Amino acid sequence: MTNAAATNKIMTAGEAVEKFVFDGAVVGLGGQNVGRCAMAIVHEIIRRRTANLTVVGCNLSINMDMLAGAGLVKRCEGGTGNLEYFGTTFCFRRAIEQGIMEMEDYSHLGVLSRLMAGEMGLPFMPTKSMLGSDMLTQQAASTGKKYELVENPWNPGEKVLLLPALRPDVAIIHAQKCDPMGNVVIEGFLCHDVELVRAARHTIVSCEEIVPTEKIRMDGERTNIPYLYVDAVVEQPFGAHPTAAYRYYDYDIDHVKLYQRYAREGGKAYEDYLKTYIFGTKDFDDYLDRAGGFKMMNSLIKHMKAML
Amino acid sequence: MTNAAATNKIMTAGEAVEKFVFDGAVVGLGGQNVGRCAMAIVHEIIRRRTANLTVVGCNLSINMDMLAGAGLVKRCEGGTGNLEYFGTTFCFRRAIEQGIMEMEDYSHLGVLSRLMAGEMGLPFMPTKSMLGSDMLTQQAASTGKKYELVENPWNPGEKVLLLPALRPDVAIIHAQKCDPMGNVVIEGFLCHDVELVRAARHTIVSCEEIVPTEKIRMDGERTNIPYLYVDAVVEQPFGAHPTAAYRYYDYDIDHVKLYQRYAREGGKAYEDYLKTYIFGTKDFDDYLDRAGGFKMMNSLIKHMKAML
Amino acid sequence: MNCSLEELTVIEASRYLEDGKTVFAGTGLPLMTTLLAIKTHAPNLCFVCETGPIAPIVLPTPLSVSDPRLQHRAVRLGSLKEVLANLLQRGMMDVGFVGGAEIDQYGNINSTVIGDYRRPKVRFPGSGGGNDILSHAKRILIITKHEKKRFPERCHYITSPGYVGGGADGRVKAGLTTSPRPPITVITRLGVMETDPGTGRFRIVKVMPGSSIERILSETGFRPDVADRLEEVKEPSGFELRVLREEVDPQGLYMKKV
Amino acid sequence: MNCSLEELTVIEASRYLEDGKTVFAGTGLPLMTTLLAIKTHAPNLCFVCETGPIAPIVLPTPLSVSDPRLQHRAVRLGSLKEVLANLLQRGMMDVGFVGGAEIDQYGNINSTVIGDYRRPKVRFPGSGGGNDILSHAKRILIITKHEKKRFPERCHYITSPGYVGGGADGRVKAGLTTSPRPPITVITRLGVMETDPGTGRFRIVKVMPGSSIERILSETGFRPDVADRLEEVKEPSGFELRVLREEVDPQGLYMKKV
Repeated sequence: MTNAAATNKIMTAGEAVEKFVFDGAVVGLGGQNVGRCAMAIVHEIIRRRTANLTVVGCNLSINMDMLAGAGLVKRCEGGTGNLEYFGTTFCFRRAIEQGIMEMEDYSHLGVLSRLMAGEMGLPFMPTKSMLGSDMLTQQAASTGKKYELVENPWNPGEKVLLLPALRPDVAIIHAQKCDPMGNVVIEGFLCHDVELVRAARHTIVSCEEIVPTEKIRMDGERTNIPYLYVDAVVEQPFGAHPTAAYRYYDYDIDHVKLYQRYAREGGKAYEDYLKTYIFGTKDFDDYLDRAGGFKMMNSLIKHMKAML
Repeated sequence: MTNAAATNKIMTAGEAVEKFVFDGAVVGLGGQNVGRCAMAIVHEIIRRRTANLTVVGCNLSINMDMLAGAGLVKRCEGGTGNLEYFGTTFCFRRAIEQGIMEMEDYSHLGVLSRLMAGEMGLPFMPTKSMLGSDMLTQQAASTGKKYELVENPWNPGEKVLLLPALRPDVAIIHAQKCDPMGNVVIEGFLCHDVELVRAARHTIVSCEEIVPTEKIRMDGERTNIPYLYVDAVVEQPFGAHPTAAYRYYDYDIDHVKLYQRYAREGGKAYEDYLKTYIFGTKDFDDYLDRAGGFKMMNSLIKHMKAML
Repeated sequence: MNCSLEELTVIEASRYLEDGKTVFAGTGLPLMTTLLAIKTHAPNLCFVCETGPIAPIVLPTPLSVSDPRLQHRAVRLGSLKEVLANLLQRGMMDVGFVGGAEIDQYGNINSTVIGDYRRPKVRFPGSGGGNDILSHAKRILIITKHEKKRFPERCHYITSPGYVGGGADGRVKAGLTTSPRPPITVITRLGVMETDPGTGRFRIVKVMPGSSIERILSETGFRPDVADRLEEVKEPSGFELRVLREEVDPQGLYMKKV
Repeated sequence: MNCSLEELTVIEASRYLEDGKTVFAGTGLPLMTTLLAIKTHAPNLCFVCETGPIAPIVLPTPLSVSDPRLQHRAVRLGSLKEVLANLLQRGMMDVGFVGGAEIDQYGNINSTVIGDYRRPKVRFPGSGGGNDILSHAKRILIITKHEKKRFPERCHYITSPGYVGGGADGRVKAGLTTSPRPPITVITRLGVMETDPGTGRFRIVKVMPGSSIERILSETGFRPDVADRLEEVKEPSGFELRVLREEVDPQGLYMKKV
């Protein structure tokens, strides 16, 4: 919501999660697959064991999978749980198959349409996706009225789907740059992050670096999200690890594979992953040291630089 | 529509208008008031006397007013005809009062909602604007079904307005930079230009300068419109005169005032304006010479530079 | 008094703009007022301009919402959609600030036509973002000249909705749910009127120095109620006046000094 | 034959991608195929990636739609909305190119669940952009393994619509108006099947070298018709094969050479 106060919103990941992520919250996650997931904030939610979350997004990736693996998610609304080449999101899959977690399925455009209704203050949004699919015949037990099928008033007989607005309690995204007020600059693909933030009631932005507001004001065309939507700014270099931040560093193939080995096995093995990398670390810098430290970081930076 | 051909789309204003603006076309105009109106293309339409146009846009400004003054517009659909400090759009006003031209009124968000339906392939778009206003009780003679009032399926009793998609035959915008394929970079406010272009069947872009595609590809975040939507690229420095192009030149107060004097008077006086500045000039460079030449241009550049 | 009534109108209006809020203002006096507030008591007031700029550091003196002076150092140079849909219709604009050709007893505004819609006697510019502002802002400020013909019982045409047909639920009934019961305040050279939350009708709440209830009633086409506690508009401080004259409209493009 | 069937599948699929068209392809074999087409016969094929990049100059070898290698030198680094709404739903994607877990006789795809939706036996990733691609692209290409269980009579769950319940109007009846009658072509190691425009059902149109109608039928859970003019898939040219191996997947991450 409006946070017009042009104040300094910089805080730690812990403070941001404490303030804006509550038990039972609807949490919208930005990024996609191995790109720009807000892992530092996700770690902090797990460290604090904030539970009964509903996690929403288009592609739900390793960010959602960790929360699910830690047993903090009661429900997802999204388009996919997937890590593509690296396999499915195994904790997600297991939790659904075991009936521990609900999933309400939409197409990616379906989720986005719901976020667009949210970001524009509309009760619903029309779409021509999802028609003829079983996303209209099946739904999770706790879902209310999932959709409305109407006729196009300008072409009677033509079916149009209406989907209700989605307004997460908190959006969590990772960006390359942000100023202390919360003006956000994203590099590379935007994914669904801008719509997500504008639809959400509150937003936590973690970023690679804080830039001065004067710099933002010199190049206002580049600001993807103005400060009015942002509540917390968390400076965390490599805050998307093991996913990538375009122009900053590549994703960490080895760590993603390592995560997937633990996630696929589940049980005790997965607990070990959480213990080693999250519960056993006091913050994300500590995690980064444990996940390979400077050697790994420098190599990911080098990989990215070679691509620019 | 898709113009995936990564070919060289550079042509003259004359060629672009010849190819994409036809008698009876629905023409969408970008820019607003004294900012970034595609005047070089408008001049060329007038020079060719392409008539029976329906002109659409949010704020319709001096660009529409010239077309209306030249007797080429049978109908407008938009939010305003206005030049703010410089007065109303006098030719527009006169043509409506005399019953020569129709105006179908929407709010700016109403027009934008229609363009958003168009740009997203949707038959209609919901909005919460225009409710309770006489835009729902009055309409122009030739307008069909202007809107549909429905209930919010998720909150019975709440009214929601549906507006039909708007898909202009051709969008005409002026931008600062464009590459030969048609990748467009706009500086300063975007107004409704991006939605307009994506909604239109064809697009003519005039620009201050052609930049190489290699430069576009180095900074893909700054491209506002990808080439798939663009059919014609017209290089015309000062192509927005007497309106402004942010970071390039200020608007020309003197010429806007001069135009408004002729437009307010109408009749013979207005014909003189058209004769002097459009029919009597062979192209836009010729017009620029007549409208003040280098002295005026340098002064407008200087004004802009002082603001950056 | 040490200033013109025009100046005092702007100064009084600026007092309604609180620090830390968002305001959507058109050019002309609404913008002048916004700049005055920012430069006096509300440095963190966020000014949003229809064409896309958010929180610019405005240079003197913009003559249009598309003026480059309004784009200067904006934290975001965005689009109409971002402003009208993602901020205004989304319910994030605390104050909407407009002028007005015709304003009726329920705060409805006409900026479209006098006479038949299809063949009008007078054609005005139309809604622009005005309808959107009146539809969605949490609070509405209107600054205008006080003339009888500008304040009819009922507008010839409702371009922008106030309380529509009147009553506390006049807007909700029409479907205006973003901002169901906004205070609508109109500030003129004669005084200040504000909608009564119970009826959605204007009542006189303040009188300008040198004006009177009688003067206001004689220049108003409908009969507004009068608030129980009537105040006089406070004269400007030297600071307000200096900022207005020297920084907001130094060339006197919008305001005369006498 | 001088290449693996996997390689030939990709090479054959690439022949369906015409120069100057737009293609929306997922990672894995659809993307490999697209890159092969661009580097051989279709230099102006515009590849669009779901996360936002348009016409990137892809670096080898992306493992995800979010891979930085897919963002390299894009003419636009945009958003999901720009790709899914402004291009795909807008009707501007000539070809949609996907893989598939389960594909039925009418070209419907299941990538969601086997078993009860609320307590599935197997949970797959879900739609992603797949439903959107099948809903709106003008032509659909599917590349997949040819196994009986992947080609059931009817999908357990329709994630992405082919001709839904079948018939030339199967899609229109469901409301799928962006692309009412797209050809749906599935390319496997055994052959090529394509929907019959009259029935919306798959028929066999090409056979891979070493494969046969009988082999295809025995590995297909439904009984496709056979086209009147049946062709054999052409073996790759040396150029196609060299580009595939050296430029498209030089590390052999997706394709084995034998």
